[in-house]
Amino acid sequence: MRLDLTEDQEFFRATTRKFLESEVPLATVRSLYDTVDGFDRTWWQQAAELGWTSLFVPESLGGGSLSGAPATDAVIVAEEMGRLVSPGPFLAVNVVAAALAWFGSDAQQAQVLAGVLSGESIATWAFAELDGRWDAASVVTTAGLDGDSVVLDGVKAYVEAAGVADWFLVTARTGEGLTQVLVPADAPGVTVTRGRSIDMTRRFGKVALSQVRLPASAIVGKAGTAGPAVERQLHLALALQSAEMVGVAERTLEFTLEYGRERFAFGRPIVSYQALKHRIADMAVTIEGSKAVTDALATAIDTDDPKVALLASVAKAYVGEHCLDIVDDCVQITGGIGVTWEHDVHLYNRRAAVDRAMYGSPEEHKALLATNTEGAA
Amino acid sequence: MRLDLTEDQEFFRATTRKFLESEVPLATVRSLYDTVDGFDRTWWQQAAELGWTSLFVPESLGGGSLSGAPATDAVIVAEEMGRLVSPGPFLAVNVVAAALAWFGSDAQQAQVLAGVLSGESIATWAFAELDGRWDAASVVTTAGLDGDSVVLDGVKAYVEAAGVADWFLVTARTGEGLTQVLVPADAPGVTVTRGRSIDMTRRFGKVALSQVRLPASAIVGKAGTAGPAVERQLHLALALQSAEMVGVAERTLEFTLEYGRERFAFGRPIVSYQALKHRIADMAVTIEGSKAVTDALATAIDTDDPKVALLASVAKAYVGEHCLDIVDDCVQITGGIGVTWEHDVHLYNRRAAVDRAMYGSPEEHKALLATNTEGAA
Amino acid sequence: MTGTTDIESVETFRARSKAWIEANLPLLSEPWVETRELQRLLFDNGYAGISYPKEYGGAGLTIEHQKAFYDIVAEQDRQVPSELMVSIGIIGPTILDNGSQELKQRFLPPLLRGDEVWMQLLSEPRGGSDMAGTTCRLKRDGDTYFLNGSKMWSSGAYHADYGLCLCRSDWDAPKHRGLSTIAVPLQGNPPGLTIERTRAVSGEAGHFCEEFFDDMPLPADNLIGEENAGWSVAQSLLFHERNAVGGIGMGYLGGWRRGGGAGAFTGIDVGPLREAAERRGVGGAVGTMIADAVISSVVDPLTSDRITLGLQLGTHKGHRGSLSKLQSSLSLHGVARAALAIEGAAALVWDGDDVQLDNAGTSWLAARGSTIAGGTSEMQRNTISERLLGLPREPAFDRDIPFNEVLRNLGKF
Amino acid sequence: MTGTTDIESVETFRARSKAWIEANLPLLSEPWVETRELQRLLFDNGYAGISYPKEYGGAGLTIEHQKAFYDIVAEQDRQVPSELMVSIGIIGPTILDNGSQELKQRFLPPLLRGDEVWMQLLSEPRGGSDMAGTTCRLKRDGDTYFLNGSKMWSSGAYHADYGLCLCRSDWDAPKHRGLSTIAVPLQGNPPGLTIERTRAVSGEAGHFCEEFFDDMPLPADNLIGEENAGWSVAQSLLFHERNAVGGIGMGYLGGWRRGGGAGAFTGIDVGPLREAAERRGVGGAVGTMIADAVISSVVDPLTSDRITLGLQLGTHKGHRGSLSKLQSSLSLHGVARAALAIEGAAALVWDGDDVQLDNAGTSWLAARGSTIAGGTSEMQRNTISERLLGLPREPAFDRDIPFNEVLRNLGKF
Repeated sequence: MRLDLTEDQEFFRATTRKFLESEVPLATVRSLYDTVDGFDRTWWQQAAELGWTSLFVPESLGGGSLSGAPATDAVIVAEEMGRLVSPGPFLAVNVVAAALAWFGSDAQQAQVLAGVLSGESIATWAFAELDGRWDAASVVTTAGLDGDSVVLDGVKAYVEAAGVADWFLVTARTGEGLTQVLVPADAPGVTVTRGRSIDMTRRFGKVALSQVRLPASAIVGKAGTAGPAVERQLHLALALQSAEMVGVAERTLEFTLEYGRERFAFGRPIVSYQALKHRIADMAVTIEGSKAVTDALATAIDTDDPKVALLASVAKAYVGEHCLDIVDDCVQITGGIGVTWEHDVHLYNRRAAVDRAMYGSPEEHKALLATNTEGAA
Repeated sequence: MRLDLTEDQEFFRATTRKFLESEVPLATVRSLYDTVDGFDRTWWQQAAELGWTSLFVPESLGGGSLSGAPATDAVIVAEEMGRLVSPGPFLAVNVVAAALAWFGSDAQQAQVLAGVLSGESIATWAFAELDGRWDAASVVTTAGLDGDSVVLDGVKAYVEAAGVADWFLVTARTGEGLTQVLVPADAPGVTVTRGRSIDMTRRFGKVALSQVRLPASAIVGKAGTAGPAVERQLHLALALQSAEMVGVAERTLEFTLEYGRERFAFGRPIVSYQALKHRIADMAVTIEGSKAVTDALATAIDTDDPKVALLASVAKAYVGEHCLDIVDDCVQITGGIGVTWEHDVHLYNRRAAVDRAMYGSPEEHKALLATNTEGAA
Repeated sequence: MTGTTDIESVETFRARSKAWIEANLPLLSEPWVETRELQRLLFDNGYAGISYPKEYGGAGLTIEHQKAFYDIVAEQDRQVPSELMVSIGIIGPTILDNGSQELKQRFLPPLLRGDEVWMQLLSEPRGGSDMAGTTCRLKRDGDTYFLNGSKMWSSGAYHADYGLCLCRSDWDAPKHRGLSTIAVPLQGNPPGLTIERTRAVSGEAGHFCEEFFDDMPLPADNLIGEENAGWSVAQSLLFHERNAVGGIGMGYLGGWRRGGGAGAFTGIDVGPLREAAERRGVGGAVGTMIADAVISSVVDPLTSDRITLGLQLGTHKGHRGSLSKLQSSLSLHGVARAALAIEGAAALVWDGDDVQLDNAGTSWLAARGSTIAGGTSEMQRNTISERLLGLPREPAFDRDIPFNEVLRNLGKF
Repeated sequence: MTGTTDIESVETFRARSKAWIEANLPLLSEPWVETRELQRLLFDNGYAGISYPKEYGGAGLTIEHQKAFYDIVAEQDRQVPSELMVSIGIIGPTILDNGSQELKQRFLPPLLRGDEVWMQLLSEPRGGSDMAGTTCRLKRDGDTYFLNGSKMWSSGAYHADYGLCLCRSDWDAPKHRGLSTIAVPLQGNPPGLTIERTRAVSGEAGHFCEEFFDDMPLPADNLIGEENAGWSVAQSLLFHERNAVGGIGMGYLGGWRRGGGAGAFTGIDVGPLREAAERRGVGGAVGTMIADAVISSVVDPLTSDRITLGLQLGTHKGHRGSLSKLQSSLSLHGVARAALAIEGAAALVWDGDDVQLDNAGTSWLAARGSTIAGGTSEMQRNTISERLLGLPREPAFDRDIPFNEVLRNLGKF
């Protein structure tokens, strides 16, 4: 949503939008509701061909950033996905791809990235646990070191696309520190419980790890020192999520205004009534603010700005709260039809509600901001 | 503000309103700003003659309730005082008069009540301390028992009308329990620091108690057991305060609508614009709700309803928050002139802000309500 | 409706009612009795339509008698057929005010007996709030009217027997002067009528219906009031609706509102919010939301009671009911919003491949229902500001010109 | 204004400006230099009115040059006379667009030299938001105009030299077609003029003034633009005002906005809120308020920067400045509200018999200033919804009819 995109970025946005509009229009999103996975893997490989999976991976490993600012590139896709409440594990895959590109060993990169880049395999991040909190302190799953092995025990929850994932990047605890381990979905001791959410296409699941023993080479980075990596992954997740929410809010406002111009009460279009106009003006303010803070967060990730943690929490608190409120008030403006299955606004409300909760709710990020100006996401 | 007032109560309201309008109109309130005390003692004696000080005192002691429901009678005066942001320590005097009537010894009643009833002496409650919290746990002033004496040590703050008071009902701590002591203002060891507030006429002060030794007969009730009495006094204070805030909010809305009907923009009165009309409608809702909960609290006090603590916290949280917000939005509707000295709305904003803070802010009462449905004011 | 001379005194009535209620009406705590059956019990014992004239099946008494009856019902926590509020409290009195004698004799007795349940056919797909902007077309041909168009947001049309329908019979008259009201039969698949239940936001079949009229023939006798005088019938209906909601007037059913205590009426239960906050350890961050829910659960019913009392005493006018509607619907929405925030991810995600509908997330999707159905919050705010506070009316461009022209002008915006 | 041929390249200009700025302009951290003195320094060195034509005292360069200059000012944290934004960024360009050559030669050089400070005389006591509804009366008699009426909310009229006054010269023309603008001298007690400083809500003399005109004579030469063409002058002024606030156009003073870092521009400092919450032990209950203040302190300047960039790139239009104005003024109000709540009684009460004005309570009383001055939040919302989003305009009853009639019609509401 940056105003000063490069020509490449503008082209990428146009391509992305066209692809989503033609391949997964809202009618398709509705039909995916009835599927178990919520998206089609063949379609995901097409998306990968457009570059969706390669943004954070250096060219030497088969990837390629558009602009040298990969988070800024990635929020372009996320925003477009929000505009059409699109399916697909874009956030999850890219967080793991970025983590491997940033912190993975040569062997891990060689072994895993090619499949992820082509879209043939799906990688996802397993961070939160049963209490649904996205903070390091809440991680109780253990990664025990045993000679040349690492042994995982615990239950990860709210794992996006768990049911179809081939790889889990599991964040676990080793003593006081955090350890991240790349776990194949078919490793002995891994049990995946598929799940659904109120979102039309986004599926989450639980991953139980019972004495999952892997060679130590499965550890991403160094055991017990993954704290900063986890922070960085969380910041990226929040940037992508904020961008998606911006797309959700802006698109919802657009079609609500279209509707409101055509709907008349007492001889006037309903959006000619000042009480609505003023609420809509307030929405325009928060959409502009949401874009501004999301851009700033993406740039902070790309530039290793020390304010990134503050921006991540501010973005989630601000965008998460306002995006849902915008969609919610658009339902009100739409009136009775807005609370029916037939009207599209609920598709957006579903996505907004799920995005609001995942990776820490506005309330949780505000609690951080209340006591710590430096933020901590 | 009850809808089913008795004829006596209706007459009392009419008399009260007429008295305030003629004796302390807003011009007088403005002139009292420049005085040290904020009200005139002779005027207070006139008010006492109208019955303002006698509502909670039985006829046998020279008082007299209008209806047998003294809190319900008293909120009539408080509401009218709010409507004209009137001066005078109505709340403070009545809380002490009620405390003496409810819990005082025959000797205390004989010694003190006559003067308070006639308005010749002023009694006030010294409860909060330097931290500005109105809860029993925050009381650190001690009331030590020493043979036939009680010895007070500590500093009470936010004491209404401290500068002119003849008697302080001091809430202090004796071990784990609370003790209330009636302290003459001229007792050795009492030092009063006069103070002001942003309110035009309402003055508060500090009362330092340094080894204030009084006969044990100065204790109101039994030493160490004043907890329930303090609760009851606080409930009464909150009822009177809520009623005052209702008067403040309703009167502010009235004159703002008068103003807004006469003020034109783009060929229409400003209150014909729907964005304002809808905000005004929301104000009407909260004024109705404020009246309902204030009435319920007064009735609960009069009937010893076990829900009184819940109602007291709900009333303060609800009325305190909405009253200020109503006055605040009325300033916005009034426009530039509303933030000048000449316009009256700031007189109401001042009272609303002070009422909001004293006897526990909405935030503090909400914190109680969040964890305890029974409330605890 | 009925003179107050030569009728039983309220005191006598109260005494015999009390005995009968105690002996006959089931307690709220007992298993729920089917609505029509319960109404029949009242009817057979002379307690249905207490203030309706005897000639139409009522008891021929006064509203004071009716209030006495339902006050006892409330005190005694008894069941009454409150689902019939629309039939008995709103539509019955409207027919009584506006119908011919034949019409009243035809429709009122079965209505009071519980044999024929009525509902309203007012809103339309294109104009929810603007009731008088109806574009349902009513055209007379001899003794038959033909109805074309559609209605929406009619609750429970799939089990009702009749709908009172507001439609346009003269397109050249100004908006409010070309309307008529007519009784539309809904059961037994009458020709020209299709009823569809609206699919709720959860995907399930919903409570509301949409009715499509395709040259549906209706006997001219079904007209309620004069042709083209439908707006005055509608205003009469709105008057009775306000009274019914305010708990006064002919629809007085005071008891059902209080049954179940404070929480029951507001629908706000703070317990689950507190539990979720504790479970997730987010008490501090969401304390204000919980407190606000507690406040609503206390203040809303007190406000409603105050307004009800005011309406009874005459200190309040009917429009004040909008205050309570606005307040309570916003509270319900607010609590749904709080639940979503407090329950967090757990409210939105579950195990297994099946759709689940009983979580805070799904409730959230439907939460705007409360601020839309029964008159949007915006309409309540219009009513409060214009009717109650007397602020200038909103400029409208559909008054005093032929309705056809109103429609043509829409293109200009 | 000036052709771009035969002028210094932006690059050369940038280099010499940088050297000059570093050598001559005081740092933000240094003691504050008096505004007129600082402007004189710029003028004497050819840096005042960089994009103004040379014949009127400017440097005869372009807005690109001006932007380059002020970007260096910002980078280097230098002082510039930002108090003159109205004179140089708004009124000067308005005179340039609309004044006769004589008028420009008379007024612009002293304006750029800092000798004559200008302000706006637009709002009136009875009509703050409705600028074109002015009832100040301007009547010509030979070579002299006579001004009657009053203006309000003019900031700093007590130290300005001239005011640009919008007034009504034809009462029979429709509202926007009977206006004129004229230069009104303010210093030296001219006959027919009274200036009063408005007493602020604290009781102190305020920043705003009210001006009373009682047959104040003004030379006809002072007219800016044609008689009765005042509305187009006013629109030109509003255009320059938006650009100035957006940090682009002839009023580009980018530096002053960034000086002092993020907090300085928003005026939001969260530290005192945190301290008060800790002191009073109410952290949990007010955490959301503190977080909201932090969020505003981060999001508001980012939003403003985004809009400024968009205006520069041309992706945003001027009306988008209203988003930033609305957002930041609401934030300032919100923080004042939070401070009142968080500081509690201690913010409102103090020892001693003297009035104190430096507490959260008094700040609260003035807090609505931010959402009223410079265009109320309501006007911003109108602009955003109508101009930016293209929603239908609010129905007005003052268009296309003689203004006299508009006034007569007011009684009908």
